Amino acid sequence: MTTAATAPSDRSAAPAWSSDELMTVNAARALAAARTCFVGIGLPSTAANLARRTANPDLVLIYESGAIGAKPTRLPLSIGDGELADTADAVVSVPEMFNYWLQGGRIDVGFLGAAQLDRFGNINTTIVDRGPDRPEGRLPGAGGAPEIAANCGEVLIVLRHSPRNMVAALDFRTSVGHGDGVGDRARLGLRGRGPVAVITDLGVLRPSATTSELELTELHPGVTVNQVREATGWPLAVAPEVGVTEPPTADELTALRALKAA
Amino acid sequence: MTTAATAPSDRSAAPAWSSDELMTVNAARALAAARTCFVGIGLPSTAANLARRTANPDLVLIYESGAIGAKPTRLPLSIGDGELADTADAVVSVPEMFNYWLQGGRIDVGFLGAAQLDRFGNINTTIVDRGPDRPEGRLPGAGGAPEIAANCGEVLIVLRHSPRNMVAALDFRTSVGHGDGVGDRARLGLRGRGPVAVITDLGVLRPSATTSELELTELHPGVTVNQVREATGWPLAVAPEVGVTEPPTADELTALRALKAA
Amino acid sequence: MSEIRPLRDAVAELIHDGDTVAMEGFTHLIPFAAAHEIIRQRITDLTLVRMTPDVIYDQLIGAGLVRKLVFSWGGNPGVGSLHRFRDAVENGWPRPLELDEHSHAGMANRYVAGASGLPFAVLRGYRGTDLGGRTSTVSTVTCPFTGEELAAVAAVNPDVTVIHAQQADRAGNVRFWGLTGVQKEAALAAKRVLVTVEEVVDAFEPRPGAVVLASWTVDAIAEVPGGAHPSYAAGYSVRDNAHYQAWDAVARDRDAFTAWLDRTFPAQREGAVPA
Amino acid sequence: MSEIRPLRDAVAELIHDGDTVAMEGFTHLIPFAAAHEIIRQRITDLTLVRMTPDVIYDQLIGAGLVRKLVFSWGGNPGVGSLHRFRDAVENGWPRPLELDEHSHAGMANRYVAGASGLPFAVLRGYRGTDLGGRTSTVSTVTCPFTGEELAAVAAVNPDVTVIHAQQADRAGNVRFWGLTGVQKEAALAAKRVLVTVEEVVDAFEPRPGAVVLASWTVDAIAEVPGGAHPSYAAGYSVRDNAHYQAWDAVARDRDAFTAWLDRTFPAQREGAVPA
Repeated sequence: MTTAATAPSDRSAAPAWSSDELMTVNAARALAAARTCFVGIGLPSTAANLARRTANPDLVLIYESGAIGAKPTRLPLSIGDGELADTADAVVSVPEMFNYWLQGGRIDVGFLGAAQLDRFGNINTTIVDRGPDRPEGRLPGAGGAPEIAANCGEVLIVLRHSPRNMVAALDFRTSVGHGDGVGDRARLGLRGRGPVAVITDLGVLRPSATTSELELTELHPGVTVNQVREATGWPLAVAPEVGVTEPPTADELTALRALKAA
Repeated sequence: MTTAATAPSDRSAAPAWSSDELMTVNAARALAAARTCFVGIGLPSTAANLARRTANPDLVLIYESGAIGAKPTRLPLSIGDGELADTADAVVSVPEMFNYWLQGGRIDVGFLGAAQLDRFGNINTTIVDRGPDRPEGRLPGAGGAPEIAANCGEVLIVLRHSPRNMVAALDFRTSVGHGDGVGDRARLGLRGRGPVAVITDLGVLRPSATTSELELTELHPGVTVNQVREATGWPLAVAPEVGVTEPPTADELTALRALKAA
Repeated sequence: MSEIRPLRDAVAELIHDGDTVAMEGFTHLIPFAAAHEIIRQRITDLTLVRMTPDVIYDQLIGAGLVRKLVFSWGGNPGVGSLHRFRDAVENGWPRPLELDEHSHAGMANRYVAGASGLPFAVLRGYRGTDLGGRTSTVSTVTCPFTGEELAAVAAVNPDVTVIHAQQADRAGNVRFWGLTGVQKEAALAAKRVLVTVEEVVDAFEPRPGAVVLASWTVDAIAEVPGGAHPSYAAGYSVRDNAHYQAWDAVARDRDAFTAWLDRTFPAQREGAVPA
Repeated sequence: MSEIRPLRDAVAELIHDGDTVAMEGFTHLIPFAAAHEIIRQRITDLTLVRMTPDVIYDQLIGAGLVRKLVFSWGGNPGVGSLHRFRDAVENGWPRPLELDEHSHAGMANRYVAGASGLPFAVLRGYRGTDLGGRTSTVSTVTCPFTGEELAAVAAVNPDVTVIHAQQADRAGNVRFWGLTGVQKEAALAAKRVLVTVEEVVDAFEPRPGAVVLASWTVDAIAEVPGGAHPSYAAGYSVRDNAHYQAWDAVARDRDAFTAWLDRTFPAQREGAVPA
C-alpha cells in the first residue's frame, strides 16, 4: 500500500483508475487467503488471475473446462482456451471436474458473476423480463453456477452496481446464495457457506450474520452511501460502520493493466 | 481340422491331449464369433488368449484391471500384469471399466469360472460348506462376476466337471445365470442373455430354450453320457441329440501349449 | 467397427431428420465442419444436445434446422449472447425452439448416466433453484442409507454423437487430447458415433493426456483438417477468438445472418433469384 | 499441501489404531512398504478397505491388526487362496475378522461416491445374488423417471488412503501411470492421504496415461523405491510373480507365517525368548 497515496491525491489529472479497476482489484484481494478458486469467465477470471500476480501467487485456479492449477500468461477469452490446459497441473474430464472436484467439496472459493442479484445473494443468469413483448428475455443460463454456489467453501460475487442488476426480486433463481434468509442453505442441504462478499464497482456488500441479508460494509474511495443506495434495487441495509477500501496500489494497477493488455 | 485325425487314431500312444486341453480348446472355439470378451483370470484368460491365436485373431480382450484390447504375448498370471496395459488399445480406470464398458452394455461375451455351478447356471465363488466345523469355508468372493454375468451380451462358463463343482444347490449365489428358471433374468432386470454354454473337461451343457435348465448337448471325444451324469450333482438333463466336439487340431494344440509354456 | 469415409457420406448415413444429436467439445474440438455439412444437407427437425450451444448451434438454430435444444449455458464464450439462439427463443425466428435447460453438472451427469447404461444419475444440485420447475428431466431421489434427498437427472442417449478429434489410426481408433471435456461420455451414450479428425495416422505415437476410443465404439470417421474451426484442436491450431468476436455482429442481425448463410452454403439457395 | 517425509513418521502421524484405511492399487502399485510400516508400528484394530485384499492384507490380517475387512475379491491372483484371510474368517485366528463383502463394481462405485461427496452410488448390480443379504451397505433405489429399481451402495470415505505412485515432484504433486485402478477415487474419498513413491523428481516429464494428484490433495509423501514389491511399478519394476507364488506356502501354515513375521519384523518380538 506504500505507493497508493500518489494516485488519489493527484486530483487535477484524470482518475487514476476506473471503477471497473476498483472492482477487480478488490475482488482479487478477496482471494488473498484462498488455496483453490473455481473461476468463471469474465470478471471472475480477471480478478483471479490478478490475485495470482499480486495478493496470492500460490492460488490454484480451477476452470470448469477441466484445468486444475492453470497458470495462464494472459487472460483467456473463454474457459476453454488452449493455454489453460497447457499450463495446468492436471487436466480432467468435465464430469470428473464437477463430480470429484466441485461436488467433492475440494474448492475453497467459487467466484461468480451475475446478471441479477437479490438481497440474499441469490443469482439469476437465465431469463430477464424485457417488457411485455419479451417477458422471458434470454440470458445464457446456468452453466456451472448452481453447483459452484452450492458446493464451494464460500462464494464471491462480482458485478457492476445498478438497479437493473441489484433487484428486489429475481426474474428467475438460477443459483442459490442465502435463499430466503438465514438458515435456508442448511435447510436446502447446501454445504458451503454461500456468498461471503459481493464486490461491485461502488463498494462491498456482505451478508448480515443475523439475517443473511446483504449489507453495505465498504465503499470504494470517493463513493457515498447514497450513490450505492440509488444503484440498488431494494432498500439497502447499511452496516453500522462502513469502511473505505484501500485504493489500488501501483503494483496492482500495473499488474491488472498488463494482464488486460496481454 | 485337417490334421486332427492323426491324433485320436494313434491309440497305442499316450492320449494326444489332456481333458483340460479339451476344455480350453472348446472354450476358445466358443469365442469364434465374439467381437469383445470380458476375461476373468485362469481358465477364461487361457481360452480367450487361445482364441486370439486361433479361431478369432481380432477378438478384443478386456480385463477388469482397465486394459481394453490387450494383446499379451504370454499368459498373464494376474489380471493386472504389466503387459496387459503395455499392449492395450486403451487403459481406463477401474470405475470407468465397470460403469462405462461393462455396465454400458458394450461387451459381447463374459467368460467366467466357477467354484460351484447349479443346473440353471448360477455361480458360487463366495463360501462353501466344508462340513460341520466350517459351514462357511471361504472362497475368494465375487470380484467382477456378478456384473459380468448381469451385463455382458452372453456368458460362457468354463470349469472342471465334478459332483463337488456341479451341485444341486449352491451354498451361496454369487452371480446369476438363469436364476430360478426361464424368464427369471428378465424379471430381475438383467440385460444380457446369461450363460449360453458351460464348457467342462467332459463336454458342453447349454440351457434348454423352454426351461433354461442346463442340458448336456455335446460330449468330448471318448466321453460317455454316463460319465457326465456321474460327475454332475443333480439329475442331468440330456439333449435329444448329443453331439461330439471336434478333437483339437494340431494348430490348436500347438498354440495352446506355446501359450502355456511362454 | 469404424469406417473412414467422406464427411458428406457419413453425415448422410448417420444423421437423419428428427434425430437427437449431440455435437460435443468443451470450447476445444467443436465439430464445426460436421455441423456445416448438416446445414448443407438441410437435415432438420433436430433435437440438439450440448452443454454449451456455442456458435456451432447458433448457426444450426439460425438455419431453421432445430426443434429443441438440450443445454446448460447458451452464450458466446467471452463475447456475449448467442443472438440466433435468443431470437429463436424470444421471437420464434425462424421457428420456435423448445428448451430443456440444465446446469453443467446436471448435463455432465446426464451423459455419464447415458454412457453407463443407467436411466439416471445422482448429484448435489438444483436445490433451491428454479431450474427443476421447467424440465421433466430433473427429479429427486432419497439416499437409502442416510435419508438425504438428492437431485436426479435423466440419462441422455443421443441417436448420434458427433465429435472432432486430433487423430485416427488406420485401424479406426480415435484419439484426442488437451481439454477432453465430456466427449467420451457423449460418444459412449450414443447409438451412433461420427468422428471428424485432423488427420489419419499410421499409428499413434505416445501422447500424454490422450483419450482413446476403440474403433469398435465408433461408426464413421471423416478426415477433415481444420474441422473444428473457429474452435481449435490442440497441437494443430489455436482458438480463433477473433472469429468468435466477429460472429457477434453476424448473428445479431437477421439479414446479416441470412447473408452469411447464403454466402457460406450457396447450394441450398440455388433456386433463389439473385438480389 | 503435501509434505515429503520419512515413511515412519508419515505412517505414525496419519494412521491410528481403529482407523478405516484403504490401501489401493489394482494388482499394480500396491503399497506394500507402507503396510509393512503399519506392522512394524503395530497399529491395530483397523478396518481395511480394498477391492482385492491381495497378499498385502493377508499379511496385516495374519499379524492380528485387522478388525474388519471391506472387499470384493479375496484371492492370491493367479495362485489361489489368501490363507491368512481364510484362517481369520473360518477360525478366528489370530482374531475374528468381520466382513463387508461386495462385488468389484459395487466397491468401485462406493469409492466413486466417496470421492464425489455423495452418500451413495447407483449401479446395475447385486440383483438376484445373495450378496445384499450379508451387508448393510447395499440397498436399492427406484429411478424417478422410469420406475426401474437399481442397486445402491453406500459411499466409502476412509480415514486414510495409502497408495504407491511412480513419482512426486518437488512441489509435492504425485503422478502414477499404467494400470491406474481405483486409486484416484480412493485418495479423493479419504480424509487423509499418504503416498509412497519410487522417486522424487525435479519436474514431471510428459507421460502418456498419467494420473496426477495435485499436492493440495495429498497429506504426506514418502520416497520408498521398490515400495510396491512384490507388486510392481510400471517403468520401474515388474510384478514378482514368483514371490506371489511362494507366499502360498508361507501363508498356508500358521507356524510358517509366524516365522515369516518374526524374521521380517524382528523388532516387535524383541521381548520374546529365543527358541
